[in-house]
Amino acid sequence: MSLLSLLIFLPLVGALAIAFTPSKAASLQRGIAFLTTVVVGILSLTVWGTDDLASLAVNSAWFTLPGSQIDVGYRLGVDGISLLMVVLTGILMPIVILSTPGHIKERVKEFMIWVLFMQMGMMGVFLATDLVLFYFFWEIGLVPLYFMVGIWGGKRRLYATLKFFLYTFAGSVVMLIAAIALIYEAQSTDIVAITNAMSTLGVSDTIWLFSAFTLAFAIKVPVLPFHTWLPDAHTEAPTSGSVILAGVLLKMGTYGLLRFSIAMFPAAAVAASPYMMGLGAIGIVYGAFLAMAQTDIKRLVACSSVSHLGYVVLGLFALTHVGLAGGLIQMVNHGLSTGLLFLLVGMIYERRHTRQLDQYGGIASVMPIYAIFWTIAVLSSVGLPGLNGFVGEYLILLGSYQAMPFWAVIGVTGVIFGAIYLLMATRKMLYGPVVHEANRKLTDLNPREIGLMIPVVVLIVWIGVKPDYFMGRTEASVAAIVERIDQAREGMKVAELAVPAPAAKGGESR
Amino acid sequence: MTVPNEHILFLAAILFSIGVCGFFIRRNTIMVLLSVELMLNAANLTFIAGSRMHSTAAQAELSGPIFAIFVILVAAVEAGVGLALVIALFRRKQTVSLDQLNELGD
Amino acid sequence: MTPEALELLFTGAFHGLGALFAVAFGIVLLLLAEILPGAAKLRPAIFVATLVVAFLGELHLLDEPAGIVLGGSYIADASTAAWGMVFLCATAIAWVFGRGYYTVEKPFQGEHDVLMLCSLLGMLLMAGSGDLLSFFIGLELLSVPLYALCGFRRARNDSVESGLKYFLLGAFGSALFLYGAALVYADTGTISLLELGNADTSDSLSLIGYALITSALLFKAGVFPFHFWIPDVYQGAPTPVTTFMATGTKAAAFAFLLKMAFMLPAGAVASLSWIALITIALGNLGALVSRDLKRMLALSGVAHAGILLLAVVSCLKTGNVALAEEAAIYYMAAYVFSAGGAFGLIALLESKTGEPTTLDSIKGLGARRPGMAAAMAVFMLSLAGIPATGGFLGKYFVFSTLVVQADMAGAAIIAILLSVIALGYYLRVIIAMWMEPADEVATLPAEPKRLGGAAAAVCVAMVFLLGVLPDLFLGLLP
Amino acid sequence: MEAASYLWWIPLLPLIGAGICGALHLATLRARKSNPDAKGPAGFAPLVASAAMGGALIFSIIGFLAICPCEDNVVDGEQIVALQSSTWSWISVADLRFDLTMWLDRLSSIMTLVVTGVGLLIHIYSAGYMKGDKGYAKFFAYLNLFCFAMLMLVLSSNLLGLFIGWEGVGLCSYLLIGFWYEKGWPAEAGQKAFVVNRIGDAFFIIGSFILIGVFGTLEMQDIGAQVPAMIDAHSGKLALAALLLFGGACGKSAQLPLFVWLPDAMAGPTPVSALIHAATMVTSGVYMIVRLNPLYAASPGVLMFIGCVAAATAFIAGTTALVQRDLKKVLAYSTVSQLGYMFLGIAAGAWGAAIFHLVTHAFFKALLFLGAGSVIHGMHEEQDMHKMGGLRKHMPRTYATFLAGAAALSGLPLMSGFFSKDEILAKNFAMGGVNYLFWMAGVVTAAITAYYTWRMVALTFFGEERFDAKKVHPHESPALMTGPLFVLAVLSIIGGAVLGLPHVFHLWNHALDVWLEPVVLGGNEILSAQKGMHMPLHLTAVREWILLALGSAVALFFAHKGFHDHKRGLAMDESVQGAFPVAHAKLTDAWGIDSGYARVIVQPVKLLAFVIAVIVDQFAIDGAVNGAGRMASDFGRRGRRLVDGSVSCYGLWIGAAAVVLALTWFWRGN
Repeated sequence: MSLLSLLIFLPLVGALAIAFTPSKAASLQRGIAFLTTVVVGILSLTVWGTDDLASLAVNSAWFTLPGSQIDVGYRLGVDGISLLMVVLTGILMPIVILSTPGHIKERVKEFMIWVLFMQMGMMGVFLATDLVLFYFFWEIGLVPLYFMVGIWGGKRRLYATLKFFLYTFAGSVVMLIAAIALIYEAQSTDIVAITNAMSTLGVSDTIWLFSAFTLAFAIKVPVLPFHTWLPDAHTEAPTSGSVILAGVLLKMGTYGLLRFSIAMFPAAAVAASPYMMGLGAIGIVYGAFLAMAQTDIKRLVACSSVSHLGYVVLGLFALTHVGLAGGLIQMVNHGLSTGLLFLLVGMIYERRHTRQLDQYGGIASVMPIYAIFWTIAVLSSVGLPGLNGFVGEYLILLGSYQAMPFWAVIGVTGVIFGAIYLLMATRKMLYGPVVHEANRKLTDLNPREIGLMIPVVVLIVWIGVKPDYFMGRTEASVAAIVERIDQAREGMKVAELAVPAPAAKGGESR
Repeated sequence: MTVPNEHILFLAAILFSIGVCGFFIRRNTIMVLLSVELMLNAANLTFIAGSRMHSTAAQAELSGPIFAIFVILVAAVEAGVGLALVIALFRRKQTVSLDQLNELGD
Repeated sequence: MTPEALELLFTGAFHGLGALFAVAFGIVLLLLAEILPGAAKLRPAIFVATLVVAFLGELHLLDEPAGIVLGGSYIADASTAAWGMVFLCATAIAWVFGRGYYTVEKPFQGEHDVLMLCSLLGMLLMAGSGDLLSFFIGLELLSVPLYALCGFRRARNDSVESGLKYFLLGAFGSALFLYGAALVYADTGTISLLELGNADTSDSLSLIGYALITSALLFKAGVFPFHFWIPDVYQGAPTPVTTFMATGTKAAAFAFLLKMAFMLPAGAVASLSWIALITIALGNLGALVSRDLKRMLALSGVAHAGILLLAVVSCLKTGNVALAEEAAIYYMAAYVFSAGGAFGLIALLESKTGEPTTLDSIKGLGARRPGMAAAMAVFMLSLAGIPATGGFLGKYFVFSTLVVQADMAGAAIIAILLSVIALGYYLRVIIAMWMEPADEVATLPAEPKRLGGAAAAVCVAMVFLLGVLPDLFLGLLP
Repeated sequence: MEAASYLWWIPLLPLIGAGICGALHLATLRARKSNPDAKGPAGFAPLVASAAMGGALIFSIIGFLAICPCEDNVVDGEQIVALQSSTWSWISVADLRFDLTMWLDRLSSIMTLVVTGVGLLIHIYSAGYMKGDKGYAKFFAYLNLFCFAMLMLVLSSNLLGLFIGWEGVGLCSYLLIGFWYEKGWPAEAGQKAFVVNRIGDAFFIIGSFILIGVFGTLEMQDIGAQVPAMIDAHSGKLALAALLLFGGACGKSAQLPLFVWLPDAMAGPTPVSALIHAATMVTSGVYMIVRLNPLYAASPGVLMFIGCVAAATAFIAGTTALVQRDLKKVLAYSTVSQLGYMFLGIAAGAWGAAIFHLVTHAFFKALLFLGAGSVIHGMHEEQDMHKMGGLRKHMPRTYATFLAGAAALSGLPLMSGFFSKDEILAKNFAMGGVNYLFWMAGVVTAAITAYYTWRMVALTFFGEERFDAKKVHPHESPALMTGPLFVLAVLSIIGGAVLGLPHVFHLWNHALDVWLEPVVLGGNEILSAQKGMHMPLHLTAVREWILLALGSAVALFFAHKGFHDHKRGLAMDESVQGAFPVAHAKLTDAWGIDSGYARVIVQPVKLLAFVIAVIVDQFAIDGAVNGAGRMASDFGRRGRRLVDGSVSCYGLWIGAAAVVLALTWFWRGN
């Protein structure tokens, strides 16, 4: 069994193993889950270590679509774009499992099974190079989170989980129709083949396919105005659920935007770029203001996700080399910093059982170590140079400035607003006198909690100090996409010369 | 003097319509059942007319009449089962009015 | 009639009608078992054997289709065989889950089984019928026993009401069909589908006739606005019978619809696609607000019928029957196992108390009967069309015929967005079972029955097989 | 230029020190877990930190010696003017490269010497000042971290590398202002500082984008070299970039309109105010502009704009300082005003003068802050001058050194401040044109400065003791604190004369001008080309003398007046307040600018956040989403009403539908 297949199906094996354990043996189930995820993590690192990624690809027949000669294949592969995501997933999952003892106390068995299912889905999405297979994992990924939120979530969990599932499902079914049409248009389900076939087409031929795919991914990311499911889902989800959601699941959306919307339909992407950049930039500011008004710390972090993913969208749809590279690295950054924030919120919630900001204050004097980690996470999210956040944000803004200064400038204001709400939250949490008696007795982080956050912090610093090490792996793939985009631009120029009106329409900004 | 086929078809149509109306209007299960019978017979009449229209001196078109015979047969079967159900209803409600069929739904 | 003619009439008949003969024979055996003393315990064996033999017959037919038999009254081709298998599976599921469902009516189990087989016979006949007459006989053979089955629990108001409603409306439907057939016959002078295909059917008489015939079929399939009886009847009928109806009858109706689709006028495309979309909408919206599980599934079935109707539409538009039929059969197969399994589980739940199953009564089921609840969840996800379940691929194939062959992407998008509503109530079932604590309303679920459990397991397995290894089944189809 | 990788150690040593001190802090916390008043290893922190700073100082001296003009620094006829360390490749995308290189030329060597030197002194001072604070080790960790960032800022050869330090010092300032966060308001002050700085940084970032667009790099040497070639093609872009970068400088160096954070920053411990908010961080804006002097020289309009902002800032801040009661507030506003002075120098293209004033200011303002700290220390954390008075008896050493600082700040003749201010004024005067206005503003500000400085001295050390002698027992601070005071006092007295004695004295030539000559060459050439006059400008001896005389006169007169008015107590203050209550209130509140922001910016932002979160998001967008759901179930219920559940109704539907179907087909069929 090939390495990539292992990445996908080891979690499944682990889940089955857990299914056969006695339901009371919580620690055993935790152990199995942790072990599985660790192994998968190591495997993902070996993938990172492989120089010739193409050699890992898997391609075997699956079934033939009725009424056609199109063979749907079991095709797996990894390139510079998916590599980062795969490694991120591999590294985050053990941490997630490690964080569960604090907040998953009953029905451990089911939870572990779902977490592993989740990992299978996510790995599948990032590794699949067959459109049908991709769609398989894409939707399978919804189910585990639906259960995680629905069973282990907070008060309004049922509302939140239903909303999340319906919202994302609505997006993906539209994508399904588009995919069906796309497959027959390209007479193949191999994503590479489709990309080669489609990326040469003009705007008018691909615009509706582009729109359908982009809609699905935009809901997942989420891009304004499809974001309202996210705060609810995040707020109600258990800590580990939020970490997975922020860390990896949302990246499925941005990954899709890059892999499909942009790489497959460059011409349409060029046409739509001003509008998408606009949505991204507005999303940055909008999310920031949203966060400012929150009194629930977890919801605040959730809203900050909206803002941070606005950066990613802005960078990706700048369609410049710098912007794409920045967007890609920012996906990882957001996963790390926001994941860390959710972990921290969870840890304080487990001790204090409230998420209302005004219930805190002066935590820094009670839990100094907690304060250190919190500060690091916040600084990483506000994009302090020397930490990971800055690299992504700066490149994104630079890239989008090269494309459309106006939206870049709007985006830059996010640098200010981001500082406002995050520091505001920090002040209300950590600083000031300890007003609530309940806060005096809080115990500081225990070794497990510290241990599980260390790797994240290390990555945060590492990416901040030596981003080249990470971006080097993605450079080639990004360059390839940029090339497609440039060709598309050329093509559109020609088209404009031929017929002035229609092709130009998308091009004009705001 | 022979009756033109159109007349027969027309008569059948009228019978069918009467049956349909009866089905809608009558509240008594038995009567509704009878209305259905009427519709079936309208169909039969049409079959016969059809066969009459398409028969030639050389060869008679028989599938119509055969169909009609089957219909009569089936009508009897239906009536049997139907009446059994009606009896069951009567056993439970001491009436055969359709208005009694109102318990299902939520 | 000359001997040669007779011989000609019956060539390949036994091969082509193998399944029908098997079932008919089984019926006779069952009846004998009724009267012969001490043979009662053989009944299950006979029933199962009948199905197995019939199934083998169909398999054989798949390999080498017999083609037209009985002088055109029956067309025993591969698709007929495939449909036949679907019916057989539906019957098997309904029957297995029905074991031990009846408490009061236990002594009449034999009749129940006989009626079921009769109705199965009708389905088989319908699916393969080559002319309107044989179809009509099949239709009645299917319906009449079902009337009885619906009213089978005659000690209960709901059962009787459902039976009588179904009977009256069914009779009305058959009457419509008959009159339509008669009109067509009067116009064209033939009842054989093949000849009708060639005949000129643009005349007003035939048009009206076809309209009436289609109405009757849509009635059986349960499509707007012919579907209003469905929730009532499904809710009132004994759950195993509901299982049988929901899966089998629908399949049979569509099997014939696809057969005769090519005769419909061009104008039918527009009207039928509108009907289909409205059906999907009404079915899902209705299901969204019903708390009785059987009623909910009944209405969801209506929505599924709407989607199948879209397959019919695409076949009508392109004239490519084979592809549409393949998609429809796959969809139906997936539906048989998902919906059949779901109804079956409801049957298991009810068999203890006999109380209707509602969203409240299954609260916290996941904690008490994890196996059952898990299976139910799988069925719901399959009905919703989540990947890795048969439901997804069925949906995929139907919509791909629609988008690619019929080039009706617009309708497809509307339909699939409407089907998002469906997810709403499927998920609510899962929520009730897994995410809500049991309260006093929640009735104690059935003791797990080994047979029922096994059946559920098989259904789950089939759902996944259909979803992950489609080649196993696509290979069989023409 | 010459490779010298030991330059890395200048910033890295403090970083390491910070790490160790942090570890010490954690160890102390662990120790305190068992018994709250355990000492723990925190005591070693000052040693470690000061050692790190000392090391950095030594390395910077080595670097300094390696580039100072003498025979052994001549390599094959080339005078070494700059050292370059090895390169750490940081970000590289497509053809863009952002590398980190330590670049020590004559400008950055001065800055490093100031940062490490003054820094070291303040470390030593803090060892005494912070004694007994429960965050003792943490304080030194932050202090060292700050020095690391500051040194990155001054040493990095790449504008983005500079930005690392730029934001790093901002962070440390945030942490140190909020050092006593339990009190609450320091934390808010820190947050305010960070956010206001962020506003500046946003401009900075956009400016850097434009530079990348024009030059394709952020290596400041390359930019400086390429500017002349670019002037004609991209003058507009260059000006815009310069303007935006100055926006960043406004944030860091507390110029209008972004100066509001600095007075609040006084919430931090006094050594912090001395190091960060007087000597080093706040001057980084000036440094950055001088570093990019060709760019600014290329856009005279921006220089003029800078001049206006600087003049306004200097004047407004100065007037505000006149009426403050809080000792540190006076110094804070005075700092803002002095920074304005430095920018006035830049406005006249007098890069050297700006740096000159930067250095002297670092000396005497650090001295004043530390002195103030010593006073506050001795007065048990009392900062209100109205509650002081007559302290010269109680703390003589502090008093003596404070006098030196005051003399320098107010620009009394021959003091360091005197020369640096005079040079800035002279250059503006020499530039002429609009710079005459700047010159006047400078003179006025000088007068104001002299006045409030000596008011401060009088209120603090003279007059009757206005504190409750029973409760408060003023005492002199330990030698650990007064030691650095004396060092700084000496520097602020002689520093000016040593570094920048005007030519007219003909004793020795202007050391700083000569030293910085190669750095500012590019800028001067461009300016000379534009203005058609030879930069750096020089006045005739007569004018020079007149200006000097004028300067001394103004300083002496107003210093005496300020001292005289207040040495007897609060009479003057009270009478002024009584006479013009409204004006006084406005002045105290920095012309109401800060509170104005609260009204015009802060409140609206909060309101907008509320509107977006509640009205737009929950009500509109989410309302639509949930509305769709509700609508669905609504339709569901309506759908039931299509039928009444009776057979005949169902039948009616069927029949009607059949007829409709028939009709449609009939109609469509033909």
